Amino acid sequence: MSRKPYVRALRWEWLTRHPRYPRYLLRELSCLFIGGWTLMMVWGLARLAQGPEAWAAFLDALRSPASIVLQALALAFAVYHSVTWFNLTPKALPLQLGEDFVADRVISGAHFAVWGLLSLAVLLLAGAF
Amino acid sequence: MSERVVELEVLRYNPETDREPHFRRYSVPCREEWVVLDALNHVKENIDPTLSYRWSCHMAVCGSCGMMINREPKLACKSFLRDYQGVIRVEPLAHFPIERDLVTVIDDFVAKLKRVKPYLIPKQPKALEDGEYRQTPAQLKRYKQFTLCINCMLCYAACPEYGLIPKFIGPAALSLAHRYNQDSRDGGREERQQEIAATEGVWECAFVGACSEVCPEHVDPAAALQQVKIKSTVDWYLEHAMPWLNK
Amino acid sequence: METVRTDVAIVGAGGAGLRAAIALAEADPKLRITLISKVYPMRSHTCAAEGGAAGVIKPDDSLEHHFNDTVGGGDWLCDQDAVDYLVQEAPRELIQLEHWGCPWSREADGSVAVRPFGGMKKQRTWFAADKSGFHILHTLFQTSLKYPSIERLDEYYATELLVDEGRCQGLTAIEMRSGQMRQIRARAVIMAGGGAGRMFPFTTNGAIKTGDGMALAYRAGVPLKDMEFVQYHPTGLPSTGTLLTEACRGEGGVLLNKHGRRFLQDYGMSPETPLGKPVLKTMELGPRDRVSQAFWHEQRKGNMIATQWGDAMLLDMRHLGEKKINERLPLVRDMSISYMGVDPVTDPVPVRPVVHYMMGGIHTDIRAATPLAGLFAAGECACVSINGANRLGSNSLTELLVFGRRAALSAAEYLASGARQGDDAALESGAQGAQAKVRELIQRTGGRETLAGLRREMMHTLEQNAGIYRSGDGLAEACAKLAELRRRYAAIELHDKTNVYNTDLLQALELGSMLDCAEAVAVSALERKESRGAHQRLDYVERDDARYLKHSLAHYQGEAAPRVDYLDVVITRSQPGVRDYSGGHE
Amino acid sequence: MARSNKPIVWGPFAAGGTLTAFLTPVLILLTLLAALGHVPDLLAYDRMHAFAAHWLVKVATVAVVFLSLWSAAHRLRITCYDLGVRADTLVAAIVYAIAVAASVAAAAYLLLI
Ligand SMILES: Cc1cc2nc3c(=O)[nH]c(=O)nc-3n(C[C@H](O)[C@H](O)[C@H](O)COP(=O)(O)OP(=O)(O)OC[C@H]3O[C@@H](n4cnc5c(N)ncnc54)[C@H](O)[C@@H]3O)c2cc1C
Ligand code: SF4
Ligand code: F3S
Ligand code: FES
Repeated sequence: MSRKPYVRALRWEWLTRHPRYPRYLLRELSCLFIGGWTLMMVWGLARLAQGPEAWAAFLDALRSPASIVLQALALAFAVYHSVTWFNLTPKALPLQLGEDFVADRVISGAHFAVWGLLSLAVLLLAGAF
Repeated sequence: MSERVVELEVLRYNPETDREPHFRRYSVPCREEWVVLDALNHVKENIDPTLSYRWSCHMAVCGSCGMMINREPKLACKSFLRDYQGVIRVEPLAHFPIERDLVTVIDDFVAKLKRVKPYLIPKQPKALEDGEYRQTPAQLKRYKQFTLCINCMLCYAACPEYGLIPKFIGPAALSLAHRYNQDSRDGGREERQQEIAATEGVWECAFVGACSEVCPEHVDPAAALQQVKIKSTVDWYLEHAMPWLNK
Repeated sequence: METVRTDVAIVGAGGAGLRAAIALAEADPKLRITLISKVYPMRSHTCAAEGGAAGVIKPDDSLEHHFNDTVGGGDWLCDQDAVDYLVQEAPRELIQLEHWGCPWSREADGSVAVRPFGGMKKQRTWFAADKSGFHILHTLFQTSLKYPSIERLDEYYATELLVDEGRCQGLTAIEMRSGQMRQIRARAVIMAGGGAGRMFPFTTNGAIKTGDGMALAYRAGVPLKDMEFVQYHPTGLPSTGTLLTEACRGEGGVLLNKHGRRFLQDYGMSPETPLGKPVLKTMELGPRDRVSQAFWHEQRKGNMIATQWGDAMLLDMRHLGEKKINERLPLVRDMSISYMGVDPVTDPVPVRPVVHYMMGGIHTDIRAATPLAGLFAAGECACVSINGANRLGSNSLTELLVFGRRAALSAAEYLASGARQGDDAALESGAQGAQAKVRELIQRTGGRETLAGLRREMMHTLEQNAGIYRSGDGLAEACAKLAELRRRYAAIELHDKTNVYNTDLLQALELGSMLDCAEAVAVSALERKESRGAHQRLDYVERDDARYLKHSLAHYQGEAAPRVDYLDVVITRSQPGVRDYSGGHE
Repeated sequence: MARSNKPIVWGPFAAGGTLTAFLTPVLILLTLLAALGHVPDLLAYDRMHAFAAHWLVKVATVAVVFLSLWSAAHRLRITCYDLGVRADTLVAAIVYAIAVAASVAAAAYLLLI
């Protein structure tokens, strides 16, 4: 038998084939920041339960330069997550009205609009302005 | 007539004489409007008749000429030389074993395709004498996009999950299953779910989306797979959270 | 040599082969069916068909209309009993495909839509946008996966039929991935190997259409019928030969010369029809032979535009508008932009006639049986004949369904009538002989000919001398040249002497098939001293029913040129008449 | 082949992904504002405490925490595989456990408020 199919092992190489792959990885790595920040908030809840001093200390801790850098990063990744998520939503949830499908940009556009309004509402309610 | 000499770097592998694949370089005098396939044909006819690759239609419909062109899965008959500068690297499709040169072994896909039952399982059988099923243009449009798959395997070469988890049924076969599920004439979703909602089915997809980016026919397999995931999840919760719905 | 034993072997997994396989599996689930193809089924060239398949379905149409269009379109060289069978079975087959899931385009009420096509008096072409053949092929292929009795040998190249005691009992084939020869012993064989357009340099046909099926049967002693009739499709892209479907004109596209004149009106297809309102069976909806011939004359008059790929006319679809083009002709738009850099929405597309289809092929009767017992044939490689001297667009897809199934039923009947397995030793030695021939070809050294060189000479010869218009001198020259090429072919040497996926070997074998078919084309054309349908002689410009209302049959004679004799055309009710494509009456 | 039970983990992942897409950026913005010295009213101890004391807020907060963490955990699990860590079951056990444990902790703290 002269056949001898050659199998190429795959480990890292795919990440370098096209910019879309590192982009994908970044998208997935947003989970570290969103997850990390959420854990921090659980910690905040604990401090809140412990009383005013603890809470103040927590807010203080937030102010450390390292924390600020981390939060800024987390914000950037969280926004990246939102953008990619809403851009992909029309694929998962297509909408057919009559014969035609609603254009992808309309569906993601609607999500972006809701996202914007919601964020504004939260800021207002939280008294950020 | 405009001519340009294109440098092609082609991955060669002959199982009978080579231990592993290696690149060979060819200088090919090309016409401006040529596609990469034309350049390969020129090599085969005039420079090196031992080069092996698949092709037939030269119109992006038979699906045989998929290869990695500058590390991106492409149809050679639809990759215009005018879009490339410098040396063009041509390799067999990633993630598939190399049979020889640019020819890959696609047994895996062929077997998986069969498993997902890509044929109509009628909801209501109908005799030929009773004529055609009625299907409105809207109902047709609901699945039409997913019928356009030419089985070119570009999506498999683009999907890292398929590369990492060879058992994954993969984008094209799953999209074809979804195509029948979405067809108003079909009633076979239950049967197909056995395969496509299994772990090796849609669940190995991490929504990388590369499949849809490289698909030459705009099938959008990524969309098909996410839709299957959502439906399967709804199925699961209906079945487990509301068991009284089951017989 | 490994042996596969089966009941029916089908060579070719295009539309015809797949339809036959399914029909056999349904006829008797106990039959072992082996489907052999040199490419994966979905790569078969049926996938390239764009326009659609003809079948009477709408109330204003009738079988009689379809019959008359086909027989007249074929310049009365069709066998009318075969045409009757075709038009009768057509709707059933197309509905069958619908039941198997084919995504036919639809009317608003959910019934299937039909479109106009050249040479057809009524709208009866079923279509799936402009990928009709693609959808037919994939529907058939995917449906075939349902049947466990269909065993596929994908990427096996058939090299010879095994014949003993006057019966075809199998074949030999090379498994391409290993380079190993196999013998496939079958009680019956169905040949569905497709066309041979690759004999010509400029063709819509894919690389696989090299006439292997025809050549295999021909060498086994079955005559090739009506090989002189080669169809030029009027509208191919001048750069690549890629087809722009006739549906472009069906939907309302028009053909212009360089002065912007719709010149078809000057070639018996007048009066000019209003722009955007095509009238069936006239002007741009005339038959392919007439339209291609009109191009030739205009070219002679210097009325064509010059492109870097040679003279071309213009296919103008701008008035259809972007929406309709996107909906009905998306592939056409895509290909015009990709391969020509012209967007049909904004500009007319240069096109020119291109070799498209072989009306001729393996001689079969109306049951799809060849004169060789146990061998059946269907699809483009066969000639039943329903296409006569000129095929009407959209009849071929229908033909391969109707006669693919018919071949299967005939094979099943043949098996039921008690076809025995023949003499083992004789078949074995036949298979050994086939293997030895291929071995010898691979191992041969000292050759001076290159494959590519011979192939170019063959193509050039046919294009020069067996094109849209032919002459006695040119054809005689072609015959001499092809005989020479066949001799030289016997001395080629391969560069590649390895086993695995050796495409050098495959191309050599394919060239062998094409040379045999090409010689049959040239010799049959030389013998037919008349002009009919796609066969136009400058030295015999009239149709000659007295002498040539007959099918030509080319018989293989080994190294010598084929012998041609004739067979009467079956005429049941339509006597030869004038082919009238001047619209306006009735 | 059997249908997978993946929907159990995937359902909350998808829900969490959607939720965090809508909500997390603005929440991070709030803490970031606080960190930069512009403390939003809500984050003052009294208001925050009162806010978190409402049972509806408690339930919602636990839900948000759980879905966010679960969705992050699920992604992390897949990323580990993508990056060549082949011990999927172990990774899954660890990351999901963290998500669940932290959610339980959040619930417990909230009960103390
Ligand atoms: C561009 C284009 C557009 C067309 N449009 C239309 C249209 O709109 N309407 C219409 O009616 N017709 C159309 N036609 C014609 C029609 O498509 C073909 O005639 C028809 O598809 C042929 O089908 P087939 O099954 O006979 O062969 P194919 O589909 O060509 O299949 C041939 C099969 O034989 C196999 N084979 C060949 N040689 C060997 C060998 N040596 N060993 C093993 N296997 C072998 C191949 O692998 C393949 O599977 C078109 C043709 C072309 C080229
Ligand atoms: S889905 Fe697209 S890329 Fe994948 S095989 Fe089909 S046509 Fe090719
Ligand atoms: S690239 Fe792969 S991971 Fe899913 S979305 Fe496409 S199949
Ligand atoms: S040659 Fe057919 S798809 Fe490229």
